[in-house]
Amino acid sequence: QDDGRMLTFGLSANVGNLIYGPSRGAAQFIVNQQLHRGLVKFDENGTVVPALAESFEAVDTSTYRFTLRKGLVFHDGTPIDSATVKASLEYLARRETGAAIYAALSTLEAIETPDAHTVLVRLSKPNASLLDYLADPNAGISPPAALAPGAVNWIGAGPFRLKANDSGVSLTLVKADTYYDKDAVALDGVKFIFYPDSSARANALIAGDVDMVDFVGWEDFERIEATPKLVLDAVPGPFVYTLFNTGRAPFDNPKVRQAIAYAINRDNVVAAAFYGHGNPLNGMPMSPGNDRYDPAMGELWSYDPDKARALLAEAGVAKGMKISLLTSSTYSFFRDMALSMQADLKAVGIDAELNAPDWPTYTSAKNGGNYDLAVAGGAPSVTGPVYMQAYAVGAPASSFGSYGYDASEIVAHIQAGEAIAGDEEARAEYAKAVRIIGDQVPFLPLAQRSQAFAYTDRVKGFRNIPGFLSITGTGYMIEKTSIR
Amino acid sequence: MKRIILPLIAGILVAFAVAGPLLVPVDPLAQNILARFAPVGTPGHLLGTDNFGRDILARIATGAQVELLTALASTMIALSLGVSIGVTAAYSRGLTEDFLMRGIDVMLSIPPLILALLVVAVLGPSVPTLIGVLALLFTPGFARVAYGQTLSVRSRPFIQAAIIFGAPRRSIILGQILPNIVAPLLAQASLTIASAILVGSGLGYLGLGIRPPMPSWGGMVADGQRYLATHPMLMLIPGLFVVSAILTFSALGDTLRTLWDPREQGGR
Amino acid sequence: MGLAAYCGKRILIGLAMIVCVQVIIFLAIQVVPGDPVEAMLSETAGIGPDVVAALRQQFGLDKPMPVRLLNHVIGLLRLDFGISFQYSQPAFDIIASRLAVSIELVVLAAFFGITGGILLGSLSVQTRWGDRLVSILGPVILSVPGYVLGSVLILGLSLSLGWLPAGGVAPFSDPAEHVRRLVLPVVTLALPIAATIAKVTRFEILEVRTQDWVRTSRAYGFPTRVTFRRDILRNALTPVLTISALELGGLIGATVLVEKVFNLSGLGSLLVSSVSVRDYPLIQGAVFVISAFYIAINIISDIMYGFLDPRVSKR
Amino acid sequence: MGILTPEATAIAKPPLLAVRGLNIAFGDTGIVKDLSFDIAPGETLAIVGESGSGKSVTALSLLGLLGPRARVTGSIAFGGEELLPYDFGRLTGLRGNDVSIIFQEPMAALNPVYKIGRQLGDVLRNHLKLSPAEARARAVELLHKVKLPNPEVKCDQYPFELSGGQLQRVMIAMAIACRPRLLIADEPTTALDVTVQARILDLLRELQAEMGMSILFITHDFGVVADIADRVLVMRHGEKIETGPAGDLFSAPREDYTRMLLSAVPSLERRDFLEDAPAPSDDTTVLEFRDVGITFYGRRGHELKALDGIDLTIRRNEVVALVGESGSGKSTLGNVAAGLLRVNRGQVTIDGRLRQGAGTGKDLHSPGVSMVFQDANASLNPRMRIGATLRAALQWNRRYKPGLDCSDGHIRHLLSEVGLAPELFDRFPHELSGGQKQRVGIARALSVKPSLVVADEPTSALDVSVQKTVLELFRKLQRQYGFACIFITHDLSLAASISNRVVVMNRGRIVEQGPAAEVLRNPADAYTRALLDSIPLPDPAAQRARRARPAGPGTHP
Ligand SMILES: Nc1ncnc2c1ncn2[C@@H]1O[C@H](COP(=O)(O)OP(=O)(O)OP(=O)(O)O)[C@@H](O)[C@H]1O
Ligand SMILES: Nc1ncnc2c1ncn2[C@@H]1O[C@H](COP(=O)(O)OP(=O)(O)OP(=O)(O)O)[C@@H](O)[C@H]1O
Ligand SMILES: [Mg+2]
Ligand SMILES: [Mg+2]
Repeated sequence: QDDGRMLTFGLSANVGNLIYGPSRGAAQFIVNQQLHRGLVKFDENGTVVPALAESFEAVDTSTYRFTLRKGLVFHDGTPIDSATVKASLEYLARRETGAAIYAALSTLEAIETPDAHTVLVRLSKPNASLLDYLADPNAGISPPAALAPGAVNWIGAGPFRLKANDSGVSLTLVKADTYYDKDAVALDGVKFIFYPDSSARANALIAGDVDMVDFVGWEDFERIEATPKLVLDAVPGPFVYTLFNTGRAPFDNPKVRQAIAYAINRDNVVAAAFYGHGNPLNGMPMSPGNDRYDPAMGELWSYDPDKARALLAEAGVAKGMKISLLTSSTYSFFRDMALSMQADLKAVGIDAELNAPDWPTYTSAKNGGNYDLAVAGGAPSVTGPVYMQAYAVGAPASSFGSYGYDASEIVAHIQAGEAIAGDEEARAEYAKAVRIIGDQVPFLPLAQRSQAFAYTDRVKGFRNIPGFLSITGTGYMIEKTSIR
Repeated sequence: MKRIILPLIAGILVAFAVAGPLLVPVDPLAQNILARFAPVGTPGHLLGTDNFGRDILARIATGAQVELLTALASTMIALSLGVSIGVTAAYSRGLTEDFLMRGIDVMLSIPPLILALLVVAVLGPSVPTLIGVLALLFTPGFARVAYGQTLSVRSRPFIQAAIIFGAPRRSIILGQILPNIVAPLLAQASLTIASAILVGSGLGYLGLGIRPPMPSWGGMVADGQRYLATHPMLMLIPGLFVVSAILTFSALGDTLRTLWDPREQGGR
Repeated sequence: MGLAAYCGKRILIGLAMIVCVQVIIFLAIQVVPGDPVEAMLSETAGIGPDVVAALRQQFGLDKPMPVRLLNHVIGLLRLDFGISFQYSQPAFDIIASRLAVSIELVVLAAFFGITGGILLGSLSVQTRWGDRLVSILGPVILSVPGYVLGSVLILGLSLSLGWLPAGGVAPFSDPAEHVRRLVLPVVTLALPIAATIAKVTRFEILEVRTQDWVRTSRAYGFPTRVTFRRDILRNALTPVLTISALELGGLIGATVLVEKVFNLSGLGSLLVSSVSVRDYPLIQGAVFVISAFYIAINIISDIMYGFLDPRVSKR
Repeated sequence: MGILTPEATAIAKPPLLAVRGLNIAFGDTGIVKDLSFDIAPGETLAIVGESGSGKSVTALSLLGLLGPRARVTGSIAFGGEELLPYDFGRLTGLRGNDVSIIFQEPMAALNPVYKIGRQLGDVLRNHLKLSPAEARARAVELLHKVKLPNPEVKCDQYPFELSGGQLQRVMIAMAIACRPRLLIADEPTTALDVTVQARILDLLRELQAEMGMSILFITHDFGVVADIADRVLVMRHGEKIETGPAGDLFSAPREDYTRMLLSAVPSLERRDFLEDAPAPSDDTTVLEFRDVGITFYGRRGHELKALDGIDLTIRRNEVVALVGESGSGKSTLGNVAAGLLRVNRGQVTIDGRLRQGAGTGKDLHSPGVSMVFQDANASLNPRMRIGATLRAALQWNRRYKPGLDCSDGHIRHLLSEVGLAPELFDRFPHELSGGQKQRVGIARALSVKPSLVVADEPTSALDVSVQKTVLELFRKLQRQYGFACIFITHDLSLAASISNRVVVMNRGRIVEQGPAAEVLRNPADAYTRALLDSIPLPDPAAQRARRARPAGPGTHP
């Protein structure tokens, strides 16, 4: 009721201390995006646009040049120059930081600062997606004080600054006068109230306690749509997929993995896990906004139980084979997805027993190869095809991949694609990688879930960015948002 | 009224528990996503279907066995463990008493969540584990009741008489003390069975309840709660069964208690 | 003096029990599968064993178990549970910030639950409808899980009728709103307590009612009302209060589901969320508070029992 | 006794209380049938009768205290005013004000959580307009009046901190607080021991003389009747047997039932000693106590020497009566012999084996000892049938005595030995009367062929007529089996009627012992004499004569 220009936001998780670098989930991304700003950011179409950097340029796929804006300062008035940026990025490149974008910066060779406004980033290997990584919510440039493990990171260069932190309850942010684009910011501030329970969050919106919520639970979609003056802003978001333990029979056999790819009814997965709010996937998901988007990647397999049975018979798998299906009870959609798969597997003669421990136990089991088949969820932070690498490479090298899978061939093609500057030629390389994936099935995407924000119709100028960026990019929209 | 309704409910529950799958010959696991959320009274699905299109009546019937088995078994185990601890503590006094009863206090002061997690970690999730966890959670309650009751019984003259007439310790505890502390233990047990059903469903969140897709009433209530706003029947139907089971058990406890009292038994 | 020595002994044993709980939990956590670092990095791409090892070292998890246990016990003396992995903040501070909500909730729920239960229990022996209420509604309330009760209340009273807010907390600076927001969660927590206490109260009153001093009181011409209050209720309350204390002691860690439904960030949900990412320092700290609360309430109830029943304290 | 002679009062004034055709029923069972009696102002009427004859029910009906299940019909006129049917508003004004009542168990009759002063004050303030301070002052005054030592201090104590006799004084203070016209005393002294009982009766008599109130006195002790009553009403099964002035009733009872009751009363005066008891024929020592001592430690290091330097030897065939007032250590001694308590000092030898003392083991229990308990009901497991209880005792003892016969037939035989129908074999304890239960207790004690039986007040919970038959049975069996016996009692006349030897205890010590006749006729110790003097004689004339003499040592005839 202040002057009506304060946005009250029901956030889907508790945000504790902000720490520079590591990823702590979607809710923390949104807060980071208000307080911090990196060299670049995403716009409403999912394109990388300049932020602290006034302009940027890819010298080649392993060398990038950034030119900083003039007169940049943090909320506390500390100036930002090329040295600040260098220190920040070097900190993120350290292994001990555990940074969300460590994968991209691990190949950092050198950062040069020819002058106070120019930053030159050199990589030892080509990486066409570096800009995507630098637009990640965890890559905001931070002051020197934040560059230590465990150091708090509330002061940044973002459009809002922290006013009050009611630990565990809410965060109050007000517009920062130090922001380089402050005139474009319509809100006077944002108050984030934490609502970890999704139906409590929906209730708060319906009851008018908050103006906006993130991560609407799928079972609440209809309820919110049916409520007058509420807007449900849903887009296809992250995806869910299946992992195979390729270290042991029967999933060491690509034929069996293929059989699974044909055995699962994706429509049922969407219906059961997401209450019908999602898209079935027959291949690799991808954000259409990316320059290297290729619709052919999405057509690799389809639901065909007869073919699955044939493949299984070909692989010599006996009917009634028992396997264990790892999922987690922490997220109901994980469990529902597994239940739906279980029925499909049974239909092709595979008897899957569910193992549904809590999240950390699930993670350890997954990383340790303690499963036959596992349910997993993916929210890539880059939109380019390079994202597939992290999912193709097997655990333990990459925690997103199938246990024991050797993806060197796939990686080689993806890296080759990353090294090519031209989109068209690069696409050909990625297509090769995708063909191997279609054949080998190192991981099996099943559905893209609907990711929704919801808000009152007083909220204007906000837009949920479709695709993976719904999680990593949409938070940038708040500075463009206004409220009547 | 109570005289007709309670046995009726009890009869239905027991019938389901003994012969549920035979009475409702529909596969409780058969999914039909297209037919999900069918309302009560849909032909072929008397009580409707759930979010996977599974028949709710069949799930209730199949769940009865597991539900009643876990509740009863865990209560029985907790009862025997708790009574052994409580009676031993009260009967031996001294160091043993302090050790046992403070141990019980320590158990009670550990949040149940953590206790449950630990047991599952050691045993792995399964129905026997669930029974074990519940038994562990309820043991202290029984121990406390048994302890207090034994203390008051052991000073009564008939115990002294038993000592004087040379009763060995074993038969004092089993033959003299135990029969005289049964009534309050029965009361506690009927309460515990109710909690077992409730807590059992709560533990489902930790992934250590009854392993899906096996149905259990508590689990169905917990799942149904998600659809409370849109499809309340998903929670209300199993909820009704939980409530009636609990009411039946507490009535049963009362009846047993009366029967146990020699004043209520005929002379000969 | 007797009382002081008794209290002293109880407190010492209580402290020993707290340490005991801490050691048990510490050892238990080691056995429980799941790793805090892996859980924390589960959503970060391209993480290999090297990063995991680096973070383990940063959290001090690379030290051998006995050393960590020793450090923990030493830290306990200063109420220092370590830095939360998840929040990078001393676990103590986080717990302290959550404690107020929990305590307010628990104390209010216990207060209304206990007084309501005593009232209902008293009514149940005096009136027929009170008897019906307690003997039929009581078990029904006790068989409805808290989260269901809470959800139903929200759907009915908040969303449909709009009488009360759906959840959350309001600061003390806005007392009216603060109270409004507490109503539903307190009711949800207090109802089962009231049902239990009513049952116990009823039982105790029936027990006391047959005692000789009640007959004496009537024989000396005290009005029924006075006899009930002075000679029945007062004596029945002693055991009721002990049981109430037990209920209260267990309550602080058991409000998780209600906190969840009403979006209150209390100790219970903190414990659950720290378990779900294996945030060891927070788990230890939360368990410390919960067990200390339980043990303290028990000690207080034992001592209080002595005051309520002079036969206990003076002997 | 009143100032006026009973006959005079009865004629001179209209009765204070007139009960006509009183019928009381609970449900369908009639408890009191067609009862009529009067109480004149200043008169004391005693109602006597065996347990369950309806004495208490009658008393409670006068004040409408029987509860909603009772149906009371007939006429109760108090001071000319008809109380039936009850008007509870009116009764509330009457209760504690015009009519007061004292109950048997003073400890149970007072609320344990309030201080004495508060409870007295509440009664005063309930009927009189007093400030709390005034009420307290009056309470202290009343406590003075009932001769409670240290009233100021006692006011601030809780009931459990006072002894039984002191509590009964508090109850009396409460009863006379509002100067009632009628005082109902329902067995006010039954729970107290003789010395205390004597003082309470004296006090009641004094108060009555001072305040001129009437007393309805309920008891089953004819000694007490003789001491206090002007007139007596004998009841049985809820009906009046006879009524008349106390003197006439004792000297010339009209009804057989009354005669039977009177003859059941053991009496020192009637020289009811075991003169014919054979001296122990056998010199085998069964039990030997040497310098035995037990000290209990209360809270705050308070020490209590419950037994102090006890030397005692009991031989086969010998019955030793242990007497002494409450708290003198009688039960403690019995429990030591039975192996229930460990001594701090001295030696206990049973059947020639050292049981307690230096070098003895953990097991105190001796297979040669069995016990009969005071509370027969509590000593039987309520959930075991009689047969099972007896069989268990036999089976346990078979470990020591392989010859014991555990067959049902033998157990039925044991039951018939103590005069019980063999059908009782399958009954639960609650299905037996008090006398029957005590017989079971005796059967159990004897079943294991003990060499020593400890009987701790085995008959004090029974009423006189039952008490007599149980005692006779006990005496018969003792002669038959020849076991040694410690018979604990605080009833000296009873001790005299059953024992070869009397041991008098006081404060944990043995103050005097010797053959029963000798100790009781010529007590050497002052304490024994005081004990003897406290026993009311079951003869109004003799009792009146004794009371007339100045109290002092050596006043026993
Ligand atoms: N409230 C009651 N309901 C039913 N029966 C009762 C009740 N009170 C007493 N009685 C019965 O009435 C009869 C007379 O009881 P009462 O207490 O008057 O005996 P009493 O003569 O006082 O005996 P005692 O000497 O043992 O005190 C007994 O058989 C008893 O069981
Ligand atoms: N276990 C005990 N702990 C402390 N004091 C005790 C204990 N048992 C008995 N006493 C005390 O020892 C004293 C003797 O008790 P005991 O029971 O032997 O008396 P008694 O002569 O049998 O009395 P009564 O005639 O009342 O039965 C009493 O003052 C009693 O309070
Ligand atoms: Mg009586
Ligand atoms: Mg005694």
